[in-house]
Amino acid sequence: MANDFIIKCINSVVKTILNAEEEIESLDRAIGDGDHYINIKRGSIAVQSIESELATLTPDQAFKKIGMTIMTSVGGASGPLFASFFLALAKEVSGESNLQQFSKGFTSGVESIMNRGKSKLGDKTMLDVLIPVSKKLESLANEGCEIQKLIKEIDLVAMAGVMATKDMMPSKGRSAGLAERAVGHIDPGAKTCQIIISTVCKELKKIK
Amino acid sequence: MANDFIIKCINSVVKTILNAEEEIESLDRAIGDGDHYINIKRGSIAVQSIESELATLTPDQAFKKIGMTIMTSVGGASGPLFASFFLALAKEVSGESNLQQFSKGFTSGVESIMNRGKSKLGDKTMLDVLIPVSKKLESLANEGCEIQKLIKEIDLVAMAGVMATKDMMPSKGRSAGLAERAVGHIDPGAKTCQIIISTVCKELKKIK
Amino acid sequence: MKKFINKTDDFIIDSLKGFAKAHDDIVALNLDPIFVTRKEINPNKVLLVSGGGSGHEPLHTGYIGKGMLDVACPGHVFTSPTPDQMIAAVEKCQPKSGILFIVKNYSGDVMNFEMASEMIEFENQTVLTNDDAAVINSSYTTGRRGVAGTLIVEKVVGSLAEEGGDLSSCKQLGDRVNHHCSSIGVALSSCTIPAAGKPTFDIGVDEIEFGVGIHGEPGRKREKIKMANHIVEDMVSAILKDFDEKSLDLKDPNGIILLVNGFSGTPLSELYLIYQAVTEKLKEKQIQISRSLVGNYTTALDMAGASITMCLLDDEIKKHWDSSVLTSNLRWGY
Amino acid sequence: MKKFINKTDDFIIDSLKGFAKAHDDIVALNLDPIFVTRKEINPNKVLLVSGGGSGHEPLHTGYIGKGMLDVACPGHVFTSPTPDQMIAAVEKCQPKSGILFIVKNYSGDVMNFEMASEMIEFENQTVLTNDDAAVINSSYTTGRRGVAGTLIVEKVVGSLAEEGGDLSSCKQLGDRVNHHCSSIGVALSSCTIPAAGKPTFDIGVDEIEFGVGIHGEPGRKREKIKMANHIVEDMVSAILKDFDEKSLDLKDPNGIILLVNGFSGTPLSELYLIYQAVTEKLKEKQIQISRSLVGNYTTALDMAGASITMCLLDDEIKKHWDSSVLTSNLRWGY
Ligand SMILES: Nc1ncnc2c1ncn2[C@@H]1O[C@H](COP(=O)(O)OP(=O)(O)O)[C@@H](O)[C@H]1O
Ligand SMILES: Nc1ncnc2c1ncn2[C@@H]1O[C@H](COP(=O)(O)OP(=O)(O)O)[C@@H](O)[C@H]1O
Ligand SMILES: [Mg+2]
Ligand SMILES: [Mg+2]
Ligand SMILES: [Mg+2]
Ligand SMILES: [Mg+2]
Repeated sequence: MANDFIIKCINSVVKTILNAEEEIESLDRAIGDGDHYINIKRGSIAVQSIESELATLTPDQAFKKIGMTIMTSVGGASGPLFASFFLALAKEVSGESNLQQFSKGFTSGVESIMNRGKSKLGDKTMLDVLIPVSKKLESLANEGCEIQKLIKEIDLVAMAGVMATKDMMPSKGRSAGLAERAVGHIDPGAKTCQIIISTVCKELKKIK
Repeated sequence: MANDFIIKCINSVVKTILNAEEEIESLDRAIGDGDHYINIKRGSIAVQSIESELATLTPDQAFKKIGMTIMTSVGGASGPLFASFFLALAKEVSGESNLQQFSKGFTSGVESIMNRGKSKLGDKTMLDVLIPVSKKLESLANEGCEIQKLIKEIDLVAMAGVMATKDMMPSKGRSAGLAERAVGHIDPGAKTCQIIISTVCKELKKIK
Repeated sequence: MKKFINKTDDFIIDSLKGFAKAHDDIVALNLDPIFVTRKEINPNKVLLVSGGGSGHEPLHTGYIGKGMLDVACPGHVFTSPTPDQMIAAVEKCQPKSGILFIVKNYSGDVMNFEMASEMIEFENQTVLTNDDAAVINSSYTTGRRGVAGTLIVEKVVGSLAEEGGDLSSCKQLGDRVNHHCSSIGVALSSCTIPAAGKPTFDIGVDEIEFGVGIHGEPGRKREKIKMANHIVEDMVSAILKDFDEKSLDLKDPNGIILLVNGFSGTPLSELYLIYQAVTEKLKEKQIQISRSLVGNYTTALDMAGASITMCLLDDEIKKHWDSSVLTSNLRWGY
Repeated sequence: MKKFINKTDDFIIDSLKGFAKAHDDIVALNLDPIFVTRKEINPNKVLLVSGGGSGHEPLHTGYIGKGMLDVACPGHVFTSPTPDQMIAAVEKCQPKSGILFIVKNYSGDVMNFEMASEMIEFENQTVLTNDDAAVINSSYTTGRRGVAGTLIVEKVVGSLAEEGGDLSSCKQLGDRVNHHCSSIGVALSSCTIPAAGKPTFDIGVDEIEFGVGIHGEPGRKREKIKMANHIVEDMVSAILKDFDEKSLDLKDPNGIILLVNGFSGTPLSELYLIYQAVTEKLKEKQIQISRSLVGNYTTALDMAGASITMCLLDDEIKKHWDSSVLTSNLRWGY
């Protein structure tokens, strides 16, 4: 995992996020407070703006820097959660990390979100995408799964995770006040995670 | 002029005013502050509510009572103006007043409005109806004009007065701030006066 | 129309009852006819009486109290009060040093207060406020409207009356403060009179009304919405031009009171943003802001929008602006 | 969307600059990272630090000053501030008696303040406010939201901290005041986040949102608009039920603080009308209103609507509520 790939992903993610404005925003307007798109946009642009600095760092340093940048630029609920993810991920990946190591780091990042957010699978949050993805990623990486197959499976799991939030009762975040009225709406943070994961998958596809 | 005629007129006026809500209100919304209909409605209903008391009074006492009732119930610009009209009118009519005396009283009422409002013909106010009407009324009464003809003429003069306000630049009342933007709009107070005059004319017609 | 309201006819009375209860340490409400006085009336000082149509809260009831008004007579929404209200109020107060009426310059207010003034037996004078720079003053018109500057007149004269100033000094000071005030307002939306039930004027989603009055009376011009800094630039220019025409020099070292006033539908954060824009403009012009007030002080029901008022200070005005005031909506020094 | 704004990205900073200038006798603004402190920092008292997303002004910046907060950290509109803001603020203040964070219970606020709390080397504790009775509390959810009751917590704890109370007393009192507060809000319109440019939620011309949060989060139920007295009846019932569930007896002779709070788009006259309706309901229930506050104290951008908060008094809370306070937006006794 080289930093130029990380930077490519960042640029791609920014583009995809900007294109998904309408979709992401309307989700947080429906069951949140309407700012999720703005938060994510601000954070991803902040990360993009340190691109040249990232290029000089080792991957672990880069993830740490990304985490700190998100922490100081996003705010809201998603800020500390995404920041925790990258800070934890940074601790697990070393200079020349492989897929197995990355998948462990990913799982550790997701656990860090669970700790910070005191949340779990089924709470109708971003975790309903991230937890299934981390499980699938780790098992496929351990199996030594072929990368194109892995990409395809991860993509599907992420999508299934988003869709699953639709029928859940909320229990964390701003939508919790809504109770049954939130049922039928997709969680905005879950959607964002799926979009980011799918974008990274597309970038991965291009390499091979 | 007997009080039962005054009372008939009051009841008719209330009805006509209530029916003209849309028309009167939209005029004051366009070039005023939107409350003229409400003010006039409040005032005419207040006058209607003292009907039984009016029945026991001489016409001059009745006009005075009407003036005081308007003074304490209407407010705004139109309140003191209409009140002044009736208080001045009351001073001119005696127990058994005739048309000539009434027409003098009417003129005196109109002058009282001019004094109170420091306003004159052409200011784009109710006076653009009331002044021509008072002039016509006095000259016809002095000529000893036949009543049906008089009614017809007064009706026409009142209508012409309202229409004339349309193209005037305002200089009194709330519409003054609008300057040329008020041009093209009829003055609400002028419209109210014309409606009231025309209603009284209709009642007069019924007698003969 | 969506409002917290029971019956439209009861709106003012329901609201005044709540106001009087919430501030029963400061005010007392009289029903039939309606007027509000200080809880403790001091018959020895000049009695300051204001009033006008309702819908501009906290003006005037919210400025009753030590160091400001003695009495306010609220009319129906946007409709001047009737003379009997003023007459009953002053009779209750039995002032021994005369009455100063502070009246915003609208035909209706002027005429109703005039009738009251003629009908009461106490010595009385009137200060007419007409700080609205949006209305071009000429002998042809009734003249300029009284808007948010009225509050400054009430505060400053209130202080003089409180410390025992006599009627003619109060009248003189009031006229001077009014002359020293210029205001201009901008609306982003119309207001809705409860009894009318629909907006007073229509305004496009991208339009603003420049020079609007506090009843949503249309102003000088309708224009497209633009950056706040640019709107403020136009507003400041209109005010400076007005001071020029009055031959008052704002560069006086005493500086000015800057009042950024919300019409009620605009959040405080935007009012502070306007304040910031004004400070930048005035810095360019080397005009000193000595005192500031930002908030909803003279409103127009639910209208979104704001006005800017500048009041040129002199030693006396400054002293009376700074003195203690204890009302429900303006309070310092006590 | 029509707002007084330059660029949406600059909205908060432009507004804060104006705020800080208008009140430069009370506060000081730090840019990069953004935080506001008292003009004169007292490092010996417990440092009261609040903050949260912007858009609720005057909360929290407007409550900085003697007898209330020391620091506020404003985030973007409706978005919690980031930990670096809190960290930089407390470093500047160098408190010697510890820090009390007062945080409204929203995931984002909780997590960002938690990260700050973990990263600073000063002793610190946190009071989480969660007075919103609209959200049914259960172990299943993140819990109730912090709304207008927060202001009461800030005032009361601010007084204790000012007179030298130590960190654990402040924390304890804060938790108790929060427990003694229940609130419920109703929206007549949505709010519009400047950067989003369109209303957060759609609402019909004859609909209200019962139990709405201060970010325009949908509440308990959508219903048809009705007479204010009936809306208030439902609001009061929800609050009384909440006190029942907390096993707190509102019939206590100490009585309550009654706060009728506007969300910013509702005129003061309507807030007083609501206040009046509440007093009638509470009279029926024999609940004593000992202290009152009516106005726009915890807002939701331009949202039309209002909330009712009741805070059960005891001797200590009453004493600290009554003590002097000198902030830009709450001021008495000085
Ligand atoms: N406790 C939590 N654990 C996990 N995810 C959460 C939690 N709280 C909120 N989220 C996620 O954050 C998203 C909202 O983020 P955002 O709108 O940026 O912040 P805020 O809710 O503060 O406005 C939600 O859609 C949800 O996915
Ligand atoms: N000075 C004046 N002289 C004569 N009529 C006037 C004067 N000022 C206002 N009016 C009349 O009063 C009408 C408005 O009355 P109304 O809406 O009830 O009061 P307000 O203007 O106080 O809201 C105007 O249309 C005009 O005809
Ligand atoms: Mg959100
Ligand atoms: Mg009118
Ligand atoms: Mg009017
Ligand atoms: Mg948010």
